[in-house]
Amino acid sequence: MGSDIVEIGINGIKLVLIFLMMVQAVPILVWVERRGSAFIQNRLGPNRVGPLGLLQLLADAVKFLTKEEFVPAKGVPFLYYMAPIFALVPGAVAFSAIPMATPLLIDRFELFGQMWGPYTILFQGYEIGVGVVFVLGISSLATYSILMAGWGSGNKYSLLGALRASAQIISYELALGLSIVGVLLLNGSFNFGEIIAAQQGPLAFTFIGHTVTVPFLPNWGVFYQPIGALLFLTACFAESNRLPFDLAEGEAELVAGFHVEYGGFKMLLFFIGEYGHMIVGSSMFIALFLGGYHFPFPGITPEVLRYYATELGYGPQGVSIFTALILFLSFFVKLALLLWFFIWVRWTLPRFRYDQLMDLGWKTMLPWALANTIITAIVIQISKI
Amino acid sequence: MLNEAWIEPGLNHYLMLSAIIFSLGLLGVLLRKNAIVMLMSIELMLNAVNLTFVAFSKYSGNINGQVMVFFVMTIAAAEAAVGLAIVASIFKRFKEVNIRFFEHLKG
Amino acid sequence: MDHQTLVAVLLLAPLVGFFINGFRYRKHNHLVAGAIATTMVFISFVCSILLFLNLTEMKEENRRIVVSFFEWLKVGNFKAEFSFVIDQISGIMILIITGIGSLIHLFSIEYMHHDKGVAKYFSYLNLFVFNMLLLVLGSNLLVMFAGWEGVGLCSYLLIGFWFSDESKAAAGMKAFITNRIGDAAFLIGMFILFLQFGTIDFANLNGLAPSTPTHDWLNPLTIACLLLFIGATGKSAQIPLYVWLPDAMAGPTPVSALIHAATMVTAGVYMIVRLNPIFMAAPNALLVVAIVGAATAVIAASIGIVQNDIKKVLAYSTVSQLGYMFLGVGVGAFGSALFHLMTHAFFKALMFLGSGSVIHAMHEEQDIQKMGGLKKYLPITHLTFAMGWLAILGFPGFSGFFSKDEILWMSYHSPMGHPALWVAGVLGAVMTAFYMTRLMALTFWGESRVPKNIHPHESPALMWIPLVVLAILSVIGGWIGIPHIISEILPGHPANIWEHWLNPMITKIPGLAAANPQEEWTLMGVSVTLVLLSSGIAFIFYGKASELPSKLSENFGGLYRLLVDKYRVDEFYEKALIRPFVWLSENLWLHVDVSFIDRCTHWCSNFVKGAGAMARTVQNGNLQQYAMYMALGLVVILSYILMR
Amino acid sequence: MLLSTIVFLPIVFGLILLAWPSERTLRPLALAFGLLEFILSLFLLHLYDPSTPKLQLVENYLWIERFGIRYFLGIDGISLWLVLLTNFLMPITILASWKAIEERVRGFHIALFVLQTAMLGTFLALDGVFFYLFWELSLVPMYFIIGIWGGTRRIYATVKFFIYTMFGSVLMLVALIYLMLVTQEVTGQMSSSILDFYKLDIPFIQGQFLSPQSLMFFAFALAFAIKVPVFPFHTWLPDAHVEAPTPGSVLLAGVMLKMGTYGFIRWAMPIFPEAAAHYAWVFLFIGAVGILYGAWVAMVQPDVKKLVAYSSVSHMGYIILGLFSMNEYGVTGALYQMLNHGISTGALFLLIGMVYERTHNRVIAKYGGLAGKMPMFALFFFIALISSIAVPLTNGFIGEFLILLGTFKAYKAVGAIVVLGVIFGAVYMLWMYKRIFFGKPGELVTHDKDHPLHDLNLREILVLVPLTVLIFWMGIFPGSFLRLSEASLKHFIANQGNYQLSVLEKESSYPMALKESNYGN
Amino acid sequence: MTTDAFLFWFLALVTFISALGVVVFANPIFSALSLVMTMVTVAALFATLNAFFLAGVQLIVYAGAVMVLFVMVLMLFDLHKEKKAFTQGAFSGSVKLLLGGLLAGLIVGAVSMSKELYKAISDQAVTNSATGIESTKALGQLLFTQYIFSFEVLGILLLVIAIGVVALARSKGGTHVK
Repeated sequence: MGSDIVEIGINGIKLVLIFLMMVQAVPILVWVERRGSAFIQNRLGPNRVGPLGLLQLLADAVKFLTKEEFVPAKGVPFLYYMAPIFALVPGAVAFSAIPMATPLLIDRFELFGQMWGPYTILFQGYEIGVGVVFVLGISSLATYSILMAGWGSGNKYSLLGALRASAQIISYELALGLSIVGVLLLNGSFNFGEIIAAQQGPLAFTFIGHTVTVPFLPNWGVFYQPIGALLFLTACFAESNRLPFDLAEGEAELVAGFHVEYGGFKMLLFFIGEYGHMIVGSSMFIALFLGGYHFPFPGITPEVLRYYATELGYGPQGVSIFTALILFLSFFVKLALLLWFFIWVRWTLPRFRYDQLMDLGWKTMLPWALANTIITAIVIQISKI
Repeated sequence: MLNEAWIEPGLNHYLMLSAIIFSLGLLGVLLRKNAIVMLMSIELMLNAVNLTFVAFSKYSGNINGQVMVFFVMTIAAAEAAVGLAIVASIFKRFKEVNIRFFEHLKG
Repeated sequence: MDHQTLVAVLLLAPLVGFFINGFRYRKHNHLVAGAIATTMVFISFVCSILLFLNLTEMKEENRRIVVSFFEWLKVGNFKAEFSFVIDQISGIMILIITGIGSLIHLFSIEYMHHDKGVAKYFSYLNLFVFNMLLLVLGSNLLVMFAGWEGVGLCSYLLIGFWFSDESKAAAGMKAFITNRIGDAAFLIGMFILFLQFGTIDFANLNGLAPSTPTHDWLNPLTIACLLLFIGATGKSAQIPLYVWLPDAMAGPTPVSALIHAATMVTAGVYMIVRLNPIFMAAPNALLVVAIVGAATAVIAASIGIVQNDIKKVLAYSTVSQLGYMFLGVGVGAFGSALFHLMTHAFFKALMFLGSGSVIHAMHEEQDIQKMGGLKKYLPITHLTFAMGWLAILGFPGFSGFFSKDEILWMSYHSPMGHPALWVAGVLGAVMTAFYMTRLMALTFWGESRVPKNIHPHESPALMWIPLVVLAILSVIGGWIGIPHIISEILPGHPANIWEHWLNPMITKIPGLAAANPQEEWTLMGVSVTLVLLSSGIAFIFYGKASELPSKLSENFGGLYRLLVDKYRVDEFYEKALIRPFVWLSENLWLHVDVSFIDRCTHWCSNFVKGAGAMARTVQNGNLQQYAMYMALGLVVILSYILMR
Repeated sequence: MLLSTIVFLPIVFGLILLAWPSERTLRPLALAFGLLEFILSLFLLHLYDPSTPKLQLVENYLWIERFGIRYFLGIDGISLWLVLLTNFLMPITILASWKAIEERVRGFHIALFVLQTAMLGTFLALDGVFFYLFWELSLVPMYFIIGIWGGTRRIYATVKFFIYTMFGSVLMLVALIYLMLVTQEVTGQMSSSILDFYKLDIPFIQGQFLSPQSLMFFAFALAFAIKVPVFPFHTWLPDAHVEAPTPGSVLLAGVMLKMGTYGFIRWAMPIFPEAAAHYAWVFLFIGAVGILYGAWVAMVQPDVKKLVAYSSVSHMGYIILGLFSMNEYGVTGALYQMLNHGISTGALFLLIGMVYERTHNRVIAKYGGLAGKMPMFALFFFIALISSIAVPLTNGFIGEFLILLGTFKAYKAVGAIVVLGVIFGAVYMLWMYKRIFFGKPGELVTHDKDHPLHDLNLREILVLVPLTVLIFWMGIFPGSFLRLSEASLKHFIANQGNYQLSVLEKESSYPMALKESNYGN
Repeated sequence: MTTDAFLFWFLALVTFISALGVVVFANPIFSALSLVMTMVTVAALFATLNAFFLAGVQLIVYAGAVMVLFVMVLMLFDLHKEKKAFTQGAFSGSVKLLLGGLLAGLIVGAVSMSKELYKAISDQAVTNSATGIESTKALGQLLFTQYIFSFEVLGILLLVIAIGVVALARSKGGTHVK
């Protein structure tokens, strides 16, 4: 966590900031979703509260907070209350493990009459060596909030919804996990930082000693692992229970799935959880396939940025902060675009049937992911000759 | 007793913790009637064992312990799957998961 | 033809006949089957004569033909060749066997012409001749034993020839098994001889026989001789194994004539004569032989007195006559015994065939009470039968007279004999005379008691020709062995050819005193007188319809019944041997096998099952209990490790 | 390679049968295979050199190095004839099962072939573990043969058979392992080769039963004794025979029982010479008791097959007796009697099977007068019978004579008692023959509307003729058989206390053996 | 008290409480959720022992898959709070309790008394501790070289079990149905 109290404090604050960032992204996303869906469906969407309906969120928040608190008669109160809270946790914890920019360097400074530093602050919640595994593990815990909600509500629709959702999540977790094995094999690492660092610069295939460089394309994972990327993205949709995989909520069949008994703020928490999933999935996709915080132009590398910053006259601390912010911007744009993609898909595609969903997961994606893994392994082994 | 050496976690601490968890799991197996809970208790015991493996692995600097954990996990997963399938079969017939109903398996 | 070929033909001709008739076993033509069989035996007979002539041409010192075909069995020191010897003894034997054999075959053709299994019958008969030849020709004990068992087998087959009759089949079985008892003893005797002398070849054995006799009862030689004698009692129907012979009359009558009178039953005598040097070395064994022979002669004759079945009478007579032979052997008069063997073969075969002719005429009726006065229906049979009758009586001049008298004389005169043996012999002769006369009287003489529906008729020529031949032989057969005292008074002093012929083969009786002619005459006179007297009484009793026999039987009721019941020996054997063994077998089976051993095994399996059941209570399916045991074990092991 | 081929070819046959498409041609094919195997084994006669007791045609490869277990096949004068007997009986058995086995024909023949491999392997294997493998393997097909194609109480019988024999062999396994450990102690290299076992000097303490050699000997002996079976362990045999189908009975009596006696002569006696000599009285006793007991019990059996089964007990008693008389007569006779028993009892079982096919009944009391209806059958039965009761000029006589001679030479009293067996053997056989074939026609013979009693057909005569020929051939020319075994048996007797065998080096004598082979006499 | 110590004691406490919860909760759902908690804390303990990869796997496999299965099954069976969650029999119950206690006591006692063990191993412990990435790499290399056979066997086992479980689950009404 840190070597002294200040560093620990800084890291703690950073964690809170990242959490808040995720949480605060949700109202915006809700707005985007509503406006976007309206746009897609050729209607207006929320436009009464504030400019472009931007304040709709606030109004909603107020409404959520003032709603009546109740527990279903046959429910289990503890689980009923725990479920929405728990829904937040995996997303937040997982999101914190993804680096969003290069680290910040902080020079020695004086505080409370004492000299501190210098510190290197990572632009992520915390660094874990096996970040990919960690993220996968944490996000797999998301099922529990669904199951708790479904069970705690004491409602058969919610229970069925919960079971559907968790079965779906478990099923797609396999495809999810396998689809990124190719990337992991290519990079030989579980570490996000290493994976992202490997994706900078122009695209350069190396095969049996021959290197083919494509100068106008970035060295992103998606070019090496197109199938993996496609599978991963699809699985992400399923993992976050969004259309076309939102069988758990299937309004027509199960009313609204596991959160049918929820309302008000607790409902909001579920929303946050869902969007959190989207954010985590997108971030991971970015980190693994879209070069992380690197620019899509192979020419603009962190070194180049640092060089410009030094030219502009910043000191080392300033350079790192400048670079980090620029790169974060890159990351943020990618994230926003991906999130929009999620929303876009949701309002474009119809829903699967449940058996189609399972068939897709087990009979199509899993074999493809396996094949992808094996082929990748073979190709790597051959290229090493 | 509560001196510095005792508070700093070492191998012994992990071992004791795992012993206690193991015993708890054992008690669960011995005492609970619900077959599923018994299976879970077995998982608990396996986890305790895994913990010792990892602890030994760390404190002896030998990675083999972790390999063992990996195997144990796999076996545990398999065991849980089979156990649950059997429980499901029994439940389908008797609408009960009481372990006593498993005596019918003895034929 | 050289000797080997001759012997081979001699042996194989009956065997070929056996195979030919055996493969035609379904055919019913008695003439064809009989012709084949008779021809084969006749070929053998011709070979025998040729061989015998060869033998006579040889020098007396090595008058023997040895023919070896192949090595039969050789293991370690034990060596038995499939080889045959023709010397003075076996030369006579093959003549008797093939000669009488061919006559009887001839007789059988007509006798069996009604029978469906005639081909089978002749094949058996041929097989018997083959085995009998094997027996007498074998140059060692093993080959002899092969024939020994082989004739028993044929006897079994022929006695049980009409197998659909239960009692006849049983008689065959009885014969075989009784013989088997003797054979077992024979085997051990053979083993002892082999272990003693290291050979089973007759020539070697006789050569190795110790010249000084041993008087030790437990000497291996004595034991071996006794065991061989037990074998002989089985084959030759002596006490205690004679019981099969009367029953064996169940077979066709020619079979009785051939097997159970002329040839097979004399095998025991032949065997002892063949091994006479060995037996001479064990005088104790010979004593037993003599006593048993004398006892058999008397007892069988006494039974014969009251029998009503014509064949049974002859059977007991055979047993009795065989007893004489053993008496002769027992007192060391091997030559006389063999002589009696031959003459007996003539007249007993004759009488059996004669009885066969009678039975044939009477349509299978065998009870002499239902005969009588057959003289006028069956003149030739009667005449020939009478010749036999006189011969067996020992009427002076007839063959039986010479041989029987010789034995009686020797039993008295020989240092190995005893006056008591002579008395027994004479007693036997007297009784023989009585029942034989009774048989004659009841069958041929007196008034006819033939049932109305039977019309006796004389037999066809094929049947009476053998009778005539045998009758002639019965009369003149004894003339080749006329004792010195008689030949002295006869014109031309005919030599005792027999004694001269056999001399080299027979061990001299040690310490035999020179014959006292006066003594010999006296004894001869006594016996002949008694015999004639006895037959006279019998004639009076039965020749005319007299009340005397029935009165006598009433007065001596107990004795009469005992005799009719044949001393109840069969019943005794049944009770003392057969029943206990069957009882033992059943109990062994039911109580040892089923109830004990099987129960033990079941107990074992039940024990395992029970232990399993007990252990199963622990394994009651309560999973938690199992887990508890595991935990308990864990705790115990841990505490043991820690407390250590 | 010849021995391997002979041993494993039947399994290959079994596999071919397994895949054979046509049900109809199954039996002829199996028969052809059986004949092929027999003809193949006749080559042994040519290749075998009878002048030496050494092991010949040896195939010796290390199989499991760690335990010194070898793939070790070899032949000598003792096993030669047993191998030939096995292969001789097999085509006959197949031919005899033509009508007897109606169901699951394919499986039956496969079982037969597997059994053949197991039996041949038992006779030819010269490595302890290898031997044990075949020994146990033989149980399995027989278990199925009795258990599937048997009579009404077949399950009881087959389980009894299996457990009885298994019990003994497990003890043998223990002893085998002990021996292997001893070899390791002595030579430093574990080995289960019989040649190494022969070399061992296992401590024997006179009069102390718990000395290693005695215990090992009895462990081996028990396994063999149960298989033979000798007197107190025989009760599985009648049950197994009664329930087994005819071919099963033939092979069981004909060959499998010989595995036990062969075990004695090959394993138990030479490896533990002192114990074998010291405890010979035990086997003489149970052998003698077995002879009489078997004969007595056979006498009162109501079931023909059971009678013959008990007669087997009696006959096997002779073999044990011959072996433990330990002189050349006894041992030679025992070996010869093994063959005799295989042929004569095999023939008896075949004959019983033939009449059983017609009447579906084996109760003696229900027969009677059969000789009138089926004269040919009666004739063949009689021939087998006289062989069984050891009438001279048949094979049985030679064996029994030698055994009795050997026994009498070694132990006079035992020999004298055992001779009674000759009498009782005749008693039960002839009594049975009388009750079945003679007398008034019994109920099965008269009421034959359901089961017409026709005499033997050509196939059945074909089955019986080879056996009949052998019965007389072996009885009249025993030399042609004993000649080949003489050297081995002599060697066995001469080196009683310290039996050793060696391997004949590569057969350069092959053409010579071919030249010398003259099997006439 | 360092962060490490704090983390350990905190995790140990949570582990213990949640493990106890597994055993004592009468409602199997709560037991299952407690077990999930235990799994997560054990994963965290793995992390404190530098076994990051295993921690992740623990989360994925145990918490993410196995326990979900349990919870799903429990929910499907609709098991509520049980009146008699524990087996009857005061005597056998107390014996079992005693056994459990004895086992724990024996091990804990033995471990706490065995200073030698602690010293001998912990001396070289700190110096040798690998970082997360290195340990993962080492683990992978071991798994695919030395333990490759076991690994493959496990794979086959899993395949077999997958098939078997499907068969078991699809069979209607267990073994007693004709």
